[in-house]
Amino acid sequence: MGSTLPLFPEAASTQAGNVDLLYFFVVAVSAFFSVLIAALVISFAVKFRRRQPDEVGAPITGSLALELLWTIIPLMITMVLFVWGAWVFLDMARPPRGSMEIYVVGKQWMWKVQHPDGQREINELHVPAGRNIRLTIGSEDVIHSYYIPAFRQKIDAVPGKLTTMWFNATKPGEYHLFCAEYCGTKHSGMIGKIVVMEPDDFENWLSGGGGMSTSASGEKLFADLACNTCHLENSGGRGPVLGGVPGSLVQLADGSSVIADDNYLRESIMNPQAKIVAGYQPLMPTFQGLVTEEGLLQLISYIKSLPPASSQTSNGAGH
Amino acid sequence: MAEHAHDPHAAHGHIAPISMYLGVFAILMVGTAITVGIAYIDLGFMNTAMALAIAVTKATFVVLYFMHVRWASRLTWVVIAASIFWLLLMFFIGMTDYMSRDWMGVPGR
Amino acid sequence: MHAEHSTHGHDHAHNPNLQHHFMDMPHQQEASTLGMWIFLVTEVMFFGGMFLAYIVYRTWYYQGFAEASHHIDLFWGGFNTVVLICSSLTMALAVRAAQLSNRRGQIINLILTIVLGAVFLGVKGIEYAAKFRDNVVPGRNFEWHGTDAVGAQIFYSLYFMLTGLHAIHMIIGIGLMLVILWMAWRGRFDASYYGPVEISGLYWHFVDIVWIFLFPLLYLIGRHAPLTF
Amino acid sequence: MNSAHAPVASTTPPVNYLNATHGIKSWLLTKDHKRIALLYLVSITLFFGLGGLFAGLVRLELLTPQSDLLQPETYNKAFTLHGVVMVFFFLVPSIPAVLGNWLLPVMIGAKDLAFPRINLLSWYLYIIGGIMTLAAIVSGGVDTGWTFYPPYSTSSPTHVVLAGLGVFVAGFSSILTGLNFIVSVHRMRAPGLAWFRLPLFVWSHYATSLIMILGTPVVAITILLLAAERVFGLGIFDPARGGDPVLFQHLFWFYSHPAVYIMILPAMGVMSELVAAFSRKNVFGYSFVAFSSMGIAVLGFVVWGHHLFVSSQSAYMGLIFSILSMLVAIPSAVKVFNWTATLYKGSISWDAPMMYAIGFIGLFTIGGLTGVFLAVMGIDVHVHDTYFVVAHFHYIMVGGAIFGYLGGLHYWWPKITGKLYNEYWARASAFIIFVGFNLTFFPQFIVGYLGMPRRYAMYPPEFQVLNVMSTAGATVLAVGYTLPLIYFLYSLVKGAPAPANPWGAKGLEWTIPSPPPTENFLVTPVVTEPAYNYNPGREVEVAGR
Repeated sequence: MGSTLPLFPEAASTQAGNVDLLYFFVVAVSAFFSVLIAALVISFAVKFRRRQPDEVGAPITGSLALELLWTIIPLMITMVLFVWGAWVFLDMARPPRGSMEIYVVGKQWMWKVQHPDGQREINELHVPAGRNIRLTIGSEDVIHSYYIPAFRQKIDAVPGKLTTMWFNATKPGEYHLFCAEYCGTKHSGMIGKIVVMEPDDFENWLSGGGGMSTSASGEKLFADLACNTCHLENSGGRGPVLGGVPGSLVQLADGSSVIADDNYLRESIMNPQAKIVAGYQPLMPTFQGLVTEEGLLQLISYIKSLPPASSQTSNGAGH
Repeated sequence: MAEHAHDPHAAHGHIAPISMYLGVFAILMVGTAITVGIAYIDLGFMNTAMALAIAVTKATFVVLYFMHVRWASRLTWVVIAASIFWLLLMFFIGMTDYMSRDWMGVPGR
Repeated sequence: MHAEHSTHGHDHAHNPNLQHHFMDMPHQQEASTLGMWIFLVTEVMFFGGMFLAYIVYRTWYYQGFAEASHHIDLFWGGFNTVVLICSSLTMALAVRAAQLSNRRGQIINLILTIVLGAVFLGVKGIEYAAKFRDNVVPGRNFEWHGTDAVGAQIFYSLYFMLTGLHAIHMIIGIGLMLVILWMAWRGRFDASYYGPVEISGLYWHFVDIVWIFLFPLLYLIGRHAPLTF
Repeated sequence: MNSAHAPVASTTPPVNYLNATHGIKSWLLTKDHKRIALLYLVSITLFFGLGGLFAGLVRLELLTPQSDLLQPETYNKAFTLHGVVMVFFFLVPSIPAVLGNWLLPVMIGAKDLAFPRINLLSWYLYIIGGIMTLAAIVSGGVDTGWTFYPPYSTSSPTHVVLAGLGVFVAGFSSILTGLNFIVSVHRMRAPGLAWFRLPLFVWSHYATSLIMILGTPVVAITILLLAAERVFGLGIFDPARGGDPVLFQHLFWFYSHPAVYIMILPAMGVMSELVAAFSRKNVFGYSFVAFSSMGIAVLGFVVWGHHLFVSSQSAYMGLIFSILSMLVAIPSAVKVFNWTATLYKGSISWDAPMMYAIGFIGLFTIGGLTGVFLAVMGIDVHVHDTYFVVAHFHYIMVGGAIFGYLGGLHYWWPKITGKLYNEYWARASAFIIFVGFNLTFFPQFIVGYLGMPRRYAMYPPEFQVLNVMSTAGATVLAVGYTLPLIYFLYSLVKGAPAPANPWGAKGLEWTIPSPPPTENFLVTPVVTEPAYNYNPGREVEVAGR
């Protein structure tokens, strides 16, 4: 954010350097081939220009060796690019363990953020420098896309499911936040800023806010929606006990199994009949329309904070 | 086109006996009956597989005999094969996404 | 390539049905048959898009699909399957009659084909009316008494799109057959010129094939495990 | 097919396809593929003007960072209609329906396409679809973007259904054109015209037609499902009803990525013709160029997922789509290298069509290489849905497809109309378009990597300088596009009559009068030699170096 004619974006995350290096490499390859082709075309077109009106070109039909050459060399280059690009991508896709988890919800036309300790912001995101941050992103209405150019990171916010982004900001400062997927009238107004702070400043900022932590809000919602009547250790076994479920492998009634990630937890609340846990009846009603996307994220945060079920052998989830 | 020796007056085409049409008709009827019957037996995932296998068989008979493809040019065979190939390509690649969505264990990746 | 070139190979009498840019009748018929086959390829892909959606949602919402499939009437579905297979037979026989220059055979078989097609549509109407009566039409007071209303609604959405577009193809097919019947009535077709009968027949059989797949995929999901709700 | 290279003097034949019959009915009910091509030419030009108008509005609004000229509602409609009109009503039909329709039967030595009535029907479907879309525009417009992504398109208050059904109907026009081409190439070739004697223009149109018949039905059903979801409240893509919006994206791009090849493959066919004709030389590596068209058509169907790298598609599927997208770059590269090699030891003349051809090679190279950036997953995460993508596909669509279209139009204009246009103005306009194009779109690569998202009515002020450059370029481009319209129309009135073969080029179309009679060939031609045979009897294969 600054000069009048920037030609290259600021790089402010650990991943940005990897992306830029790859980008420069592809730019170099492209420049080489563009200049090569342009030079050949122009020099041929000048050197072999027509001198007599009835002149014809030389009868050259082709060359297998040349065809192979210009098939195999580009193929090898693109394979290198694929591997390098995949490597950079996989690093960007997989958040490291122990990342600080922040929940983001997109709706027309704003970004709502919940920090674990209860701070909330709209169209801003405060994060400490030098820490792995994991964003879990949902959408309340249409598809949006959470895009931070300075971090070279982007992921769509898709209604009906949760998506994930992670980054590690390197430089304190303010950076653009854009919605990159067209989402209606004020799409270009769905922007904001990422504020990267020194860890100490961030602690100060956090303590300035307050309110209930996300999981505490989730606990309250858990009670308000009467989830606790079925899903806690002392609630009679009508539904699976939820402590320790997140991240575990859940056996389903149809014989298959599934890893209980955030999307599984989300689906189990919104469409409980989709995956029935082995040993339970399909009794749970849907909470579609009864709980907002933010509420869902709070519930998930709460479920994740529950201690593992003490003695139960049942490791089911959600219903 | 050179493979056909034309009689310039008659449009060419295989004329099959009525008994063949009736035979194919009987196969289709029996196939329908089997499809319904088999649906009531619990075969696990084989239920769907069997239903589709019977449907494919029935469709093959219709294509080969009612639609005269058995006697049609190689080009017709190529056209049909291409349509099946592209259809399966769309199903296969489309479903590969749905089947592999949970593999990474990162929501939305 | 064709052997005869110069002008259009006029070494034989001109069939009045031969268009000026073809060399002879087989040439014209080959082209129109190939054209219909290629059109059927587009039809395969057209229905294919819906079938991909069907596969995705059937794996997601098997419970809802099975419940909804139990709710639709197997009797009428089976009945209609039989009707369509019969109509395919009469259609094939109509083409055969044309190949043999048998005008009466064409007319009888085409009328039977049209009647059977109309019966199919009538039965479809009965089935649709039942859906409206039971309030299982998506987007219009959809009520579901089973466990998976979401899956059932998606099933019915696909049900109406698949059978609805199939029915529209049937209506077009019947319209086509009426034209062919009129032409056959006027004695337009014989062994030297029956292309229109043949390619309309290809279309009719294709519509039949679509139903051959729709029947088990819509009516027979999980029939072996009766659901109680 | 004798080997006279000097322009053969000939006068316009007294009776030709243009004046064989008279009256508006003789045009609107014509079954002559050449007249249908002209119907397309006129209607496509109108839609191009309309799409260009919307592009102008978009560029003017982007002069300033605020949304001051247009409100965001209006801006969103402007870019949507620019996309819808340009993609479905200009680019997809442009070369196939105008040049392909006119030339394909002539190049295969036929009197007409296999199904002349269906050919006319496809023009009417195009017009009906166009009118439906125009009705949507007049009654208030559409604001979903040309991609119609749900759930926004399910909830948008604008005329999505009408515009969508317009695209649906126009899609069938495209299907019928493809069907006609395929049957014609299989069944209507002249005696002796074996597959490997076909001009590469025919090969590329054959490949294009494959995509038209295999891909278009899928987008048709997708749009129909979307319309049903809006009108009847069915639940198929809407997540609120349990649907998956990403499924729409899969189905949509199953067609719409190959549709890019519908736009560029015919232009590549034109390029092969131009490069050969203006070097007076056979195309280097004919069979490699022919097969690369088929390779692009087939591989083009398995790369669609690179539009979904950040859409929550499975990451593993993303890897597969990434490597497949890399593969589709290879046949395009093969074509570029072969065209370049064709120039070697040619007899190159810098006529206006050749200027477009040379411009095409350069711009398509940049467009193709920046496509590789987008197939590289690590880079695509950053540049996806930014102006980098916008710049990339305009290098393909404008620098490729439109350069091919204009180049072809100039090359065959004397044949189509029987008139010569003003060569000086033609060269000038080719140069102006080249400069204007680069000024418009090159800055967008930079602003895209900086992070400016597409479809933004407002943007941060630091992006302004690059956007102003882009708008300035668009102005130059508009001038460049207007010039051909003027001198082409002028040539119809005052242009000198064209000889049968003004360029001294090879090909069946240059053996018949300009303009030709309705039935093209009075005597069915017999082909005895390969295409582009400028040196009969002197075929040499150079050894690899």
